Amino acid sequence: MAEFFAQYMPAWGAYLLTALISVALLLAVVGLGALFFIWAERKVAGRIQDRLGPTRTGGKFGWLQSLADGIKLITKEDLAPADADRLLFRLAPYVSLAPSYAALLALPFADGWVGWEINTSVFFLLAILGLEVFGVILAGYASGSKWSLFGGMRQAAQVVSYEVPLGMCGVIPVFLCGTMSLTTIGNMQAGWATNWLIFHDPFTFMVFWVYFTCAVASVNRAPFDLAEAESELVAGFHTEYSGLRWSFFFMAEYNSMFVVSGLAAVLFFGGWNGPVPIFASWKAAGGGWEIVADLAGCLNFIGKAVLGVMVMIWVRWTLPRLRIDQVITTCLKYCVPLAAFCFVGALAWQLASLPSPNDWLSPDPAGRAAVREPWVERAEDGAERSGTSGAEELARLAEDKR
Amino acid sequence: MLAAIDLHGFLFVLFALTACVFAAGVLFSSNIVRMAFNLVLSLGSSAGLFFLAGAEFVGAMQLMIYVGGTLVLLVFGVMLTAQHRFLEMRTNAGEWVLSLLVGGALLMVLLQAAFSVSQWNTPYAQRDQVEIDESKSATPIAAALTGVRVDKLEETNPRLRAGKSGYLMPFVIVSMHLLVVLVGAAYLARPRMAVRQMRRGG
Amino acid sequence: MATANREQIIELDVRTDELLVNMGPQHPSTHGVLRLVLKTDGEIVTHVEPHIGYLHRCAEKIGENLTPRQWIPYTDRMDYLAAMNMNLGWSLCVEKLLGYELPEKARHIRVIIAELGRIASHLVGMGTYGLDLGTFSPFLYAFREREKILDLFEEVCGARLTNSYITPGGVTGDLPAGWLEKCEAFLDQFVPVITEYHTLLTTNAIFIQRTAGIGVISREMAIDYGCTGPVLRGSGVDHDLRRDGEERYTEMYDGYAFEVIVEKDGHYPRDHDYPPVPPEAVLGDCWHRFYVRMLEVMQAIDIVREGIEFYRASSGDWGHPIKLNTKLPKGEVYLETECPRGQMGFYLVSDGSAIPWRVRARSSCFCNLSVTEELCRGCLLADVAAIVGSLDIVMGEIDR
Amino acid sequence: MAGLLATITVSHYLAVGAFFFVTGVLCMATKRNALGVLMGIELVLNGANLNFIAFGSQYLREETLGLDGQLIALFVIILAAAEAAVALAIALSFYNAHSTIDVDQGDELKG
Repeated sequence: MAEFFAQYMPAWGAYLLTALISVALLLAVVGLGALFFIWAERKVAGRIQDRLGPTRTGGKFGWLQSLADGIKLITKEDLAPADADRLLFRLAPYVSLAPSYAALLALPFADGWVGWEINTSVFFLLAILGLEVFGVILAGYASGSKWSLFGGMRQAAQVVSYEVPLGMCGVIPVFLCGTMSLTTIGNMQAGWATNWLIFHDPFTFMVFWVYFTCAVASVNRAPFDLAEAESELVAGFHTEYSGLRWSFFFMAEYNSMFVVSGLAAVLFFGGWNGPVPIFASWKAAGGGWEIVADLAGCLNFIGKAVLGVMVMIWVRWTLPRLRIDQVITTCLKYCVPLAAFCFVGALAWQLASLPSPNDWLSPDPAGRAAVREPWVERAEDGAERSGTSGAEELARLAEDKR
Repeated sequence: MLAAIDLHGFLFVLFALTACVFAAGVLFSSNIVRMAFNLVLSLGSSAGLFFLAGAEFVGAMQLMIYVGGTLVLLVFGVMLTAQHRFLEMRTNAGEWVLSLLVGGALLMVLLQAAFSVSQWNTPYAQRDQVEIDESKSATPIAAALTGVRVDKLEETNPRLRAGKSGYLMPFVIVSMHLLVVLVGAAYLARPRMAVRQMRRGG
Repeated sequence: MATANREQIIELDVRTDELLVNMGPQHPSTHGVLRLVLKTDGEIVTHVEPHIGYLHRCAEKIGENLTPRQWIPYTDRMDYLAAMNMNLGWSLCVEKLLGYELPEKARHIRVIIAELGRIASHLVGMGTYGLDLGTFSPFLYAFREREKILDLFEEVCGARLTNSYITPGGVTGDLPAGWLEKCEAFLDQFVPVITEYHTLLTTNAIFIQRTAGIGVISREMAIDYGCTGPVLRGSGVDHDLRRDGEERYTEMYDGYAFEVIVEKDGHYPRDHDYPPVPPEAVLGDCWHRFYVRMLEVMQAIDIVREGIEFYRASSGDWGHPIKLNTKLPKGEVYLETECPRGQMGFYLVSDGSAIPWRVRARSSCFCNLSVTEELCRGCLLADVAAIVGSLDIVMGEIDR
Repeated sequence: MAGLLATITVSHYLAVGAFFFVTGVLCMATKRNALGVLMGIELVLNGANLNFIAFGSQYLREETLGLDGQLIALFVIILAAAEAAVALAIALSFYNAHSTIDVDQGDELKG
């Protein structure tokens, strides 16, 4: 696109324009996603609670309800309390939204369908999601309200604690696949559902639930939504916010929910690889068929991620909220040891070459083992060429990994 | 036409400018929370520079540990001690003048040094041909931490080839260091004051 | 079982300044316009001071300018969640002064209505308690059932919330035809719903964690502070005015078989149908108060069923309201009744005219609320909501 | 401008690193708040990191530090985290002892 614009304007302008357009597109994705999820939350919550939820706006099912809400929020007065630190108060929602938005950059929607193909994407995602807390802390501090301050403090304590088990859970699929690239991890789980990493061994099955718990906690959803606990802290960190800035916090929250669910889908549920390999042959055919297969995979992935979000919604409307000490206890006493135990267990399982369901269902090793990072292949070539001891060592490593 | 401007350069200027502006913001703001905020953005932008230089793992690490961990801790500390008399602590003008003079001189020296070595300031011609899967992936780093150097397969020195060029030893030392530090930090911040609490909800 | 009254040392790693926080009067979990001034040290609450009076409407003074029947609508607005029971208390008080003997049929109507009111009130208490603990859905499930009770009330007297149905002299009208069947149908479908509540709240692990061992009111403390109702019985004191009250009130329940809901030897009456007391729970804590309410709902259902049978069997008049300008005999009376939230007392002094010379109401929630200060000392911020919620206060009754 | 953009070299990275370093040093020198001093240290370390990364980057030079640059940067980050934890503990301890976090007042040698 930059080349196209470059015909009409200076090069730097072309780049800037291109960047702006891409950013606007991705923001639209975030916005539309939030619109959908807020509508879904209201519908699901309504159904759970014997209500109908929105029914009128936009005709059937009230599917335009979030848009109407959005218009209302845009037209609302943007208030800042007199005691607030004006600059930080105004910036905080953006600080919260930006990382959650940036996380989409490295999340693959299908094989190769990713904004930025980065080799350490698991790590990058976890890192960037951890940054979202800054917006909340700043909002809590800058609002000049004690309730907000409580919310910010709680959020800081909670997120810093939960990042530990979350990272440990995320690392297990990384070790099993030998790569941090989400695209590669996803591709390694091609084939039947038995090849999904959650079914790899009992430990990965267990660790998924730990991951999900920690993910719910790290995106600040009930029963871990202590930062905004409405029955204790009025509305916590966003007590003083109104209008569009308030909605930015929610866009960030819903987007983060989608990202952690998507991450779970790739790490444990095969990403774009369905329970049944319907499109595998299309994918192999290449050309237009491959695009169709990728599109189906993309829908598959989005379906899984949305399912994860729906479970979070379901949990939110079912469970009471934990107390702050119980939240920290849950993390330190249960999640961290469990994650560490599963970490060791899963690695031991892999090391001992114990069977996983995929071995007896489809013994064809075309799945995980065939997918390798390029450097491994090159290292193997190098090992064949030189025969030096370092290369042998490496080849052995690569062998083990297989 | 686009060759006159490459993405690397453009992004470099972008990230470098934001990083420097916010670093200056840390220096010149007197409110401690704003300082922390500026520091977050500054370190985040420098993580962008890391990504740009091809060190993606280190960049993500920077985001996770530095920005996500250390700075949250810092802000936490700020909030714990955030009383109005500490929020704004101004430095007097004399100190400012002196320090800016010294700082300016130091910056001049460093810049002079940075641009004076010809090996450093000559552009790398074959940059477009560089394929750096090794340094982009986390696996070679992990391998180096366990003593295997993926990037030095052609190493001729037998001692280095035998895994001595890896980082196993420093890695272990750093791990022990971290452990000691955590214990030490916990000791330093240990409770000094105990409140006898009667009847916890009872 | 954990012991109550254990000392615990909370260590503070950083010397922090005391934070003075206003919880209310506009706060989601203070049940109306209660204002709690909290002194907190981080998350730990060191001092709580309830401030009341934001809903004061001079109801008692108004009562000194109206005839007793005219004042009935004002009693509705005291405990607006159990208006029927408020009406009942005042009516009995006036009848006591008049020496009025109630027809058999009116007595059973009153029992049915009062117990339905108790169910409705406890449903709100249960639902809002879930809300205080951060779960929204049980609130709506509770309100769904409460709506059905309000429908029944509406059919009886035309009003849903401020009923003014029970009046001195009886009730304002007989039960409409077919009402009893509707009531029975409601009870039949309501019983299984209670199991849902137990699943969602009573036995929920998080719920138990949030309530068990929190806000323990010891037996002595409950008596010292003058706590009544489920708060008192939740602390293990076997006291229920429906059994232990004044004769004028207990005779209303003559012939009804019910057992006071209080823990004896680690068991509650009829808890065999329901989840047992969890090991974490301490007698007198939030969980027990909640559980007592839940069991009282079951108890009330049985009493209503009995009442329906008695009503069908009884004959005669349903009791007519006294005339508006009935002259009151000279004298003073005081009568306490067992309302859903505790013992509600009405005091009436008459100088012989149709308008009382002096009217006073003894609020149960006021005494129950007074425990807050001692209960919340040293608890966490989130526990304040849990404790205040478990006392199930209605500000309309406290402030009057 | 285009000329500058086309020729990003190690020196440019070093310049940014130098700026970080100087800002950090000035922060350490001028801030009276203990936590402000801590932030200065973070800036200095980050400046050093930037240099390591630049020297290790294969985009910028023919012969590089290779993985060494990245690994040293990693170690610096880890140590910075550890240092921040200790410094924060010291700051809080100092605050507990003196009821202030003004480092200018911490000139006595007892806790």
